[in-house]
Amino acid sequence: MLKRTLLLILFLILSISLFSENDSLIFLENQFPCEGFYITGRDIPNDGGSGIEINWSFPDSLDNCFLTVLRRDEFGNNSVVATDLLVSSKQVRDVSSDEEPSRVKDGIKYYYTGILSKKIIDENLLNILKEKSYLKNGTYIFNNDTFYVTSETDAVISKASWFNLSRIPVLISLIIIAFVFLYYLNLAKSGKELYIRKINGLDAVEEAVGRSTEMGKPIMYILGIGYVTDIPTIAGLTILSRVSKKVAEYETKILVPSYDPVVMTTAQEVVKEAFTEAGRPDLYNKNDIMYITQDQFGYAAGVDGMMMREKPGAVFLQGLFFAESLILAETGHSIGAIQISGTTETAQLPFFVAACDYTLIGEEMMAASVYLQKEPMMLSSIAAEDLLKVFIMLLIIAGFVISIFAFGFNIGLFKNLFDHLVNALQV
Amino acid sequence: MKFINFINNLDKRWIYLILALCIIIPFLFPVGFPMKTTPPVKSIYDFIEDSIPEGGVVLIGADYDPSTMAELHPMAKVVAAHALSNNLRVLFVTLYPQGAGMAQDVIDNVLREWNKSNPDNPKELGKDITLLAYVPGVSAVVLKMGEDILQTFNEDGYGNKLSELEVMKGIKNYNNINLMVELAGSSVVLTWLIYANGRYGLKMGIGTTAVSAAEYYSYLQSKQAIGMLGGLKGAAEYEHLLDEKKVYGGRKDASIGMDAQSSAHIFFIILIILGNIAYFVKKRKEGK
Amino acid sequence: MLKGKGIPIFITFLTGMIMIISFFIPHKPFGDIEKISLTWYSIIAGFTMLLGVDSLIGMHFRKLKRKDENWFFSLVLIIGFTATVVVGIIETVRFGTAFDERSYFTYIYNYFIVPLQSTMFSLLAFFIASAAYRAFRARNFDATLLLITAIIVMLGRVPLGEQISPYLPKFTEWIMQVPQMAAKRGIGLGISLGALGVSIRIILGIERSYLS
Amino acid sequence: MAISTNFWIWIAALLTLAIYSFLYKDNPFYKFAEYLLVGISIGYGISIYWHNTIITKVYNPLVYDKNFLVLIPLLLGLLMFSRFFKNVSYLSRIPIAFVVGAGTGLSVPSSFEFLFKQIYATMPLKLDIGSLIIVVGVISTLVYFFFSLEHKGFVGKVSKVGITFIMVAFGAAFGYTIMARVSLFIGRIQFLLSDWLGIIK
Repeated sequence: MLKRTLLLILFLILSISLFSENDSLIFLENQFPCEGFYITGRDIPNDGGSGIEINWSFPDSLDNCFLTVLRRDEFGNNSVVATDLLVSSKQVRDVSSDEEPSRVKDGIKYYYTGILSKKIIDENLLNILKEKSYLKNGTYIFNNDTFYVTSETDAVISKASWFNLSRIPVLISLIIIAFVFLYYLNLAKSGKELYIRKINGLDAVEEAVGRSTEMGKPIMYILGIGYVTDIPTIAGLTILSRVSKKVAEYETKILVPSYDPVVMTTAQEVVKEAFTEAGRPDLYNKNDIMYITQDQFGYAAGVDGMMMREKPGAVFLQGLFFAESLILAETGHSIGAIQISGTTETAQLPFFVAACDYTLIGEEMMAASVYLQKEPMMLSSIAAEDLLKVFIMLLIIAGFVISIFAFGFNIGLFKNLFDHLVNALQV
Repeated sequence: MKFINFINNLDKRWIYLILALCIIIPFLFPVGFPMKTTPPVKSIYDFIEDSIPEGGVVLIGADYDPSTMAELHPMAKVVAAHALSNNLRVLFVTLYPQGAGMAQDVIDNVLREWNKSNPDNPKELGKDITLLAYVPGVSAVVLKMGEDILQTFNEDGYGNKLSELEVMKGIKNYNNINLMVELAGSSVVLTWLIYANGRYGLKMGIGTTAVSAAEYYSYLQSKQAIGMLGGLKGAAEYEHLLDEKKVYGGRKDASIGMDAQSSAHIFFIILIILGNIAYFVKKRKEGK
Repeated sequence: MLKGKGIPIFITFLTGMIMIISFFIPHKPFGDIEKISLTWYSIIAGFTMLLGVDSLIGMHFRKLKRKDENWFFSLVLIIGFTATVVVGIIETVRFGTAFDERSYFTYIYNYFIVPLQSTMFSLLAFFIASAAYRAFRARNFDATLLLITAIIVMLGRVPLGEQISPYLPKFTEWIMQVPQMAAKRGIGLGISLGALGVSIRIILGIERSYLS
Repeated sequence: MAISTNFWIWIAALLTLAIYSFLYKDNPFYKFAEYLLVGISIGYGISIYWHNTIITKVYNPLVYDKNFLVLIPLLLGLLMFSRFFKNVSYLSRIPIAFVVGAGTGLSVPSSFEFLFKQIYATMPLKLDIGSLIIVVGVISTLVYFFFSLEHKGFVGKVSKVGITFIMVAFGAAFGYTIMARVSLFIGRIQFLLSDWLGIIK
């Protein structure tokens, strides 16, 4: 009896205290049954810190409710993490976004509270709740709407990890691949002869430069619209080095219209060095490697115009190309130039194949500088790539065989095996 | 033989000229290639045609911008016109600021064309059709509308109080809306599906670009959406269906675009066939 | 020593290795390195852009001075460039940013750049026709296959295809999802291996042509 | 509707026609449009660069956040100018070395991610004829990219199959793109006929 009375008094005091703060916020108990709903917080694993993830478990009956998550730090500052989440979404992350810089700081204790409601939460209510230093869990009424406050989570501290465990498969394969490369490098150093197959377009480089020289026309080398940080552009620059060496040997002229200024300066260095190596530094003219504009179609217009006026005898399109690929290649064709193209953009390859005399497809282009130089050290990396291809093929075949046993014959062991394999591949 | 030689040495400029004509002519003289309507398009059409009583409400979501306008604009026009023809009320809503301009353009166009071809049954802005004012918040807006549409927007896109508009009579929330057709090329479609359909049971149709269409097929299978218009083709099919009713005289943008597409494709194929014939004749002659 | 290739090659090696290591370490400062390096690239590129402008505008100034054949157009280019920059500066002063809706800078974008760009882009409709005309010849087995798939897919995308056979659009979808996808993946795998090869050759200093 | 009276629409329309005149042949109108586009876009690029880089990435961090780390790329950027002076021009290799190093370094893990994703996607999640074709296609295409083996005998045959797959893929991609490219021209025609000439409503 005494206990009940005390509880009643406590309840009254509490509701009065709530009441006195705000007319419409009323505390009720057990009007909105939410058994089985609780929220937990934990540091997000494998991240650089400043991130906490909040999970909740819930009975199906709450599927369609909304959840608002509030955060309190150890100094008593409250803030709203997220409002009106669908309960069925199970998780929210308290992390910094592009619009809002990091709000969670590493090493500070945070406590999270969830607010369950059947309707979306009222802005005014949110402001009232934010002001409170502590919310008792239970059911409340505000403007005739009931909502339920969960009990606070334990303290959560965010921390940065020193190693991303989910990337272990990548690390392992990186180590394997490093060994494969080093093995072949050693092989090359010890003097073993390494073979490289014929790559069609590349044998034509000499012919293209030669014919162009005979006709007294310049060569045009287009590096596409990539940056120096893009591998295809770098590959294009390495091919440029070999091509300009030929150009210097034939004593003709090479034009390199560029899209990115850093690519332009790098191309200038490359051509200058190639001319020097060929013993003709006097032929190098900085102004032949010029900047056009960093605008995709402005660049296409400029290069098209230049092609029409300079009438190059050979056009190289090597690098990163997007929609402008065919604009350039068709114009090149219409002036009757020999065209050797190459890119890694699979969407553009069909157009190059249709409009150019020779096309280096994807990896062929990456291997081109090796092919043109044929140094043992360079060749070794190609051999290593091939060995990795064998690995990949075996992996794919293994996956297929396992799936036959797993799905075709319905064998549980293989199903597990297949799941493991697939999981390992998900980075 | 002369012809074969001509084809073999064909100047590209002939190709350019004919292609340009193939595309321009359908604009000046619409051809109207025959077209089969597909079930996802037909089911939206049938729903508006048969399942909504007179005075019912169709909500159209205009969540696109000029970049996908070519495909989605014709959809907005034709669905709005269809709804008006059945004496339904049409509300446009947009979750993005650029969408407002798109929706206003559609409303202007549809009203003008409707009143031109149906002077005896004129439609009015504010009485039969309007645009709800843009309010920031995306998913919050979708959710609030489920509670109270008037409170969510207050005004229409032209600055009028919604509570004073005849078109809003009796509309409180999604319960009073018979069908929503969401037009977007982005994932905002999912926001509507999850919140408006998932939580409030709003009946929905989707209109999206040809590229995104594949992505949303699963929502048709799961019956979350009653139908879908995919790309220019979907819009053209709908125009075709509405055209059979002969009540609306507006320009059929999608059908014209589709005509231009079809004639261009046919031209491509003829070109390739001609090229091959010429190639083989020449090869045989040289072989002799 | 600075004049040799040693220092630059070491710098390449070092930055390359740091980038690789940071992939596995989310902790500061490694976790943010990718973002930081991209910012740095844009700053460096920004400075280099002045070299680019110097190259382009310089070339056209020379043409103008020499009264080259196309000097008038060089003048157009220089005026276009100067006017855009000047309008940009004036409107920045006027509105705080040149990208304000009322600014003439926006007009330049909407009525010069947009139509010019989109028209350049639309030239592709014509070029794709002439390329198809030329390339799609049944010269041999593979070329014939290329031609046939192209025609099937082309038809499957328009209503006409459905008129011919209702299976055509479905078959088109299948081609895109199965054989097309298979080859694309194969090429993609080759590309990522090739990129690894290029990267390793450069980081280890085997390929140094870019450094001259 | 009638022909547009809007000055700006006229400019856009005339420039559009000037570009199309290139399809006939190179001519002064195209040249005008071309040089203008290059000039304006580079001016526009500089303004964007000023706005996005100098202000937001250099000035603001330096002045407001006291982030002195941006001094490093600033210095690297300035080193690029060393090429104006013959005796120190070799210094410009340092920023280039940095940029290339960063690019290649970043590409190693991302190539891996791509590699894993491609292999993952090839794993047959269900057993049907399509999965088998995909496996055959992927493997034979990869064989085509073998460089250290001569393509004859068995390898040669498989790589032939690979080429066949590649050709089918190219044909399909080509055919698939035509529609999108034609749409671009339709868009311009709509602009010319409707916004400018007002021939169609």
